[in-house]
Amino acid sequence: MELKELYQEIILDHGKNPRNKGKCEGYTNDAKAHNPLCGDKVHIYLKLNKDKEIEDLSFEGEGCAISLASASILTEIIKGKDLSFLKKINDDFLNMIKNKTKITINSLSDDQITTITSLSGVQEFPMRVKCATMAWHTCLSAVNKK
Amino acid sequence: MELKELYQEIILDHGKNPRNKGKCEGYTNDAKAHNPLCGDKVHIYLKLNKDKEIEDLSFEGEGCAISLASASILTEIIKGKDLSFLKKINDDFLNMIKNKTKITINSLSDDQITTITSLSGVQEFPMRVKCATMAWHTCLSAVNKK
Amino acid sequence: MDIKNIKKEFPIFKQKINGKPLVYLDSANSSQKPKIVIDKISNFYETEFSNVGRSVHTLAVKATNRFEATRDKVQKYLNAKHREEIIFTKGATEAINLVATSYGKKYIDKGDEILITELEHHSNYVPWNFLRTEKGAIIKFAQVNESGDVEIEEIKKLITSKTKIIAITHISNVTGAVLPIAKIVDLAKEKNIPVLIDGTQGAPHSEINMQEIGCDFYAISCHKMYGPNGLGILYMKKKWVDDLPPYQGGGGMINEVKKDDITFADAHTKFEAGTMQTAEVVAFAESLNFIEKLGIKNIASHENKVLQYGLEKLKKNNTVNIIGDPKVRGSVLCFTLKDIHPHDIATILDDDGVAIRAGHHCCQILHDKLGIPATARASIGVYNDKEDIDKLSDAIKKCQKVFQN
Amino acid sequence: MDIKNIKKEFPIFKQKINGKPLVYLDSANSSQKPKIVIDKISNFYETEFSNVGRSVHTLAVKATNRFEATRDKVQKYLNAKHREEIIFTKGATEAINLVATSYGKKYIDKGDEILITELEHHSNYVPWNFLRTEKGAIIKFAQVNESGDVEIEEIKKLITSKTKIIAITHISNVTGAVLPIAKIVDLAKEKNIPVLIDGTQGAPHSEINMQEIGCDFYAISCHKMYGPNGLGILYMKKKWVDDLPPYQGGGGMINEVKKDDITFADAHTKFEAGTMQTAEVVAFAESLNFIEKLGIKNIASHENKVLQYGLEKLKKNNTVNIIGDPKVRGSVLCFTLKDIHPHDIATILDDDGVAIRAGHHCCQILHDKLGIPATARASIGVYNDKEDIDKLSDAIKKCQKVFQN
Ligand SMILES: Cc1ncc(COP(=O)(O)O)c(C=O)c1O
Ligand SMILES: Cc1ncc(COP(=O)(O)O)c(C=O)c1O
Repeated sequence: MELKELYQEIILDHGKNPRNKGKCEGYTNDAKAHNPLCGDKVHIYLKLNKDKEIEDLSFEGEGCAISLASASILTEIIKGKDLSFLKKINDDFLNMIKNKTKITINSLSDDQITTITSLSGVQEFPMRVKCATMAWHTCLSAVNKK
Repeated sequence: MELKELYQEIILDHGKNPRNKGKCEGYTNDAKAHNPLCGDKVHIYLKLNKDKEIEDLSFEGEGCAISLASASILTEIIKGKDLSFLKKINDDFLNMIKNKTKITINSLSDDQITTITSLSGVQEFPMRVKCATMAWHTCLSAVNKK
Repeated sequence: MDIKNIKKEFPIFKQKINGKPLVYLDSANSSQKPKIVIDKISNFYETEFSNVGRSVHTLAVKATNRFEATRDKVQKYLNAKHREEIIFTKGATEAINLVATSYGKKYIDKGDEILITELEHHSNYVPWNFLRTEKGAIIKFAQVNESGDVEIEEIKKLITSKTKIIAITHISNVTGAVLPIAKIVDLAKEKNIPVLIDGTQGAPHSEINMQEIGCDFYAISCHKMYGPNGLGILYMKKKWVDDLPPYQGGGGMINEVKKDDITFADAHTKFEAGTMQTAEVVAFAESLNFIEKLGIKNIASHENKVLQYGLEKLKKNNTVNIIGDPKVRGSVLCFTLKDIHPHDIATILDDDGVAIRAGHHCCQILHDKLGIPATARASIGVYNDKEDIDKLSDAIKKCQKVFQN
Repeated sequence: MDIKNIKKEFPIFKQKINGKPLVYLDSANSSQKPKIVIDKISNFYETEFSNVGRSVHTLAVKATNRFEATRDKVQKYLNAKHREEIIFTKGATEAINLVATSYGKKYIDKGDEILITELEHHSNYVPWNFLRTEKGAIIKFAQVNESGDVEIEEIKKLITSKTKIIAITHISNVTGAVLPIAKIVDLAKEKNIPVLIDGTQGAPHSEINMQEIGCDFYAISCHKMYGPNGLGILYMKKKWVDDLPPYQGGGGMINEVKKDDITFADAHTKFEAGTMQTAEVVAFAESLNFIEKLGIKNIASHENKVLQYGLEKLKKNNTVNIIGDPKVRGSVLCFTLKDIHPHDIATILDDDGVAIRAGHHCCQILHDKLGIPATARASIGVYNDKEDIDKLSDAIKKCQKVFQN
């Protein structure tokens, strides 16, 4: 278990300065979740347009660096994308965390792949997996709610 | 642990042919007990006269050789005796079973002492102590009920 | 590992009892533990112990993983559809109390009927009795027949529109009757009545497959399955896991706790309050490994051979009265001897190292029906063999000698 | 045996965690087990195991005697008046659920008040909540003050003629506050209100004497007292043992079972349904031996030295915020670090072999009050020393370094 793998600079940066924090205006979908074992919370807001594109999104949350960074990275990656992209990247992400697979979606830039992949260190820290995945699960629930 | 000590001839005899079995006529006091772990039962009937003497007594019961013999021996020994004798012999008996002491009451014949003492083998069989003592405890409750 | 030499795997058989080798015929009460299970407990405490599910440090992670791996293993062993259907309890007794309380709270009211059988262990009667005294529910007893079986027709007869649950034993711990549980479940399904199976005597001796049985609840005592004491399992169909209210309250089973309101966790977690039996759960995986290595079918057929040999042998002694003659008999052989009380039998047998149980075996209703307060019970485990039966038979003869004096 | 070398008695400390020696600071969660306790479990399974209280054969007698000898030992240790006052449970959680259920059934109705504190662990709130949702009882919370204490005046203020029970923790598992329980009991006695003490954090770290405390119920987790998992103790004053209805139903707790009626056993037996945790109970006697050999006062004073050293040391680091400043502090030290979440702290500390717990520690009400969702907790056991604190302090610094990047 390499601590450095878990607390990479990208993660610390997103943890300290999470992007898209707050409640975005005119959101159409939202969902919240929390981890009863540790008290971490996340609330995802999505503004979907008629074409099922994520026009805007944001999150509110309390939690560790991993969970904040994960939510922040999620919102950065999927902003402006459509729902089919969201589902694919979500699958890809959860697969990466669970089965150590690589991100396969072609439409991402190298930078974006590096960013997402920074969360893969969590594989070696099973008790922290939920921190990394909660926002992603919650985002899907937000979409499915409507 | 010597099996022969437990199943002495006197005990087997009392177990097979318990004395004073049944419900004695005109009983003034009675009490019953049972051992929920094994299902053994005993019901003691006493006919006390004005002078607090045990004019007659009997018992009904279901149980192992030890418990039947113990009840049978009890009724034989205390028949015709008064309550103060009953209390003394009861103490003596329980003490014998618990602390391996001897029967101290002088008013008993050698035969009677041999008979009571035949139950002392139960000391070495802790799970059987209750079989030997239940009738004695119950007899006291019968007396105390009135 | 070979069933023929299996006694070697159980350290207890190194003991002498009153100078004689131990003949352990009390497995229906609790089974002995193989070395790998015992070693797993100590090994776990020595090298990996920590509380599970709560901390994030290395020991806690290891312990949690092992703990949850046992849940996965149990799920597979029982062929349950979801891991959430596996709830760890203190024993079969707690498992049944859990169902009686949680299901009872939500679904059982005054005048509702709970259908059990005359074969039931107190553990599958007393918990339902609370619903009778507190809520005015009615308990109906399906009758046991001459041979010690409960016929499916008898169950059918007693089902009414008020029947809210059927709670029956898989195998009687007295008559040894194996009940036709899958058929009873089918019958109940037609009427939409959930079924609880007390699998305490079933799980250690037969293949159990939740998809084939189809029951809603199945209760297991791990300590009768070569596992540690103080542990049981409740299989609960997912629909009930999602639907029923929690049982005990405490740490770990909550979602959110506020001063004016509490919401509860999902899945099995809702039913597992407080610190669990970590070491016991971890070690139980080894009990299942042990069973799987031998094969539960091989265990069952070995036990059955010993049992049949025992039946034959004891029948030859005509002062022995064998209790029940069920169509299919589990690993239990209850008997009485003419003019000798079962307690005396047990004590005298023990003198020869033969450990059996005497009493009503927590089945007073059945013993009332049989018209005898107590029976002697020899029950078979994987480690028993024909030699054990011979010793039992000899010790019974000695018993008769002692009493002929 | 000497406290200075006591780590040697605990096999777990032979482990390396991420290549470093284990610094175990999670004893409030569960304590590690000394070798004699672990060995007793395996030894018991290997040489004496049998189910207790049911059979009359030699193994059953030995097991029963050992089991009941532990009850006697616990009685003496707690200075309880009667052995019947000692009830074995699955844990403190079950102990409190037992009281809430049995006492609640008989004595708590709509509008009745249950008085607890804001410090309570979920185990001493959720069980009472069931009486709120099911019966319409009211739960009142005595407030915790700035320093993390609950003052006796605060309790006094909340007592009314409707108060039916007071249920409070002995020592908070977050602020470490030692509550004035004997005084609270005195106060309650004047008003004839029974008191339950959640002694989970009290029993492992202080002398506990039921005659001095005078409470009606005292709940203990054996696994936090160097004892096996899956075992707890409920001390219940005799008057309640005789008076309260049973909790779970099953084998062993009955008197007579008929089809239309069931009567229950006397004494502790009424509350001990089903097969108990034999090996765990037997081994717990060794935990008490271990504690007695060292002397609970010596343990407490040793732990206090380590704790005070820790407080001093951490206070020197001015990004460390220590939770609570109670008048008397038990073996618990909760803290937060500026801008670093407790979960991250726990993970980074673990990299240095330092095991602490992060989260709300099953005290959401208290964390809500503190206005923080989680804290990091270092808790002290007999095996901790100043060196452990130094390592904790160093690891905290490393934590800050990781986050300064
Ligand atoms: C048929 C049956 N049901 C229930 C039980 C209770 O199991 P436990 O004591 O493990 O809770 C037993 C064992 O005593 C049993 O034989
Ligand atoms: C104060 C307090 N009360 C109750 C409990 C619950 O104890 P257990 O989980 O052993 O049932 C704990 C421990 O988790 C505790 O710290």
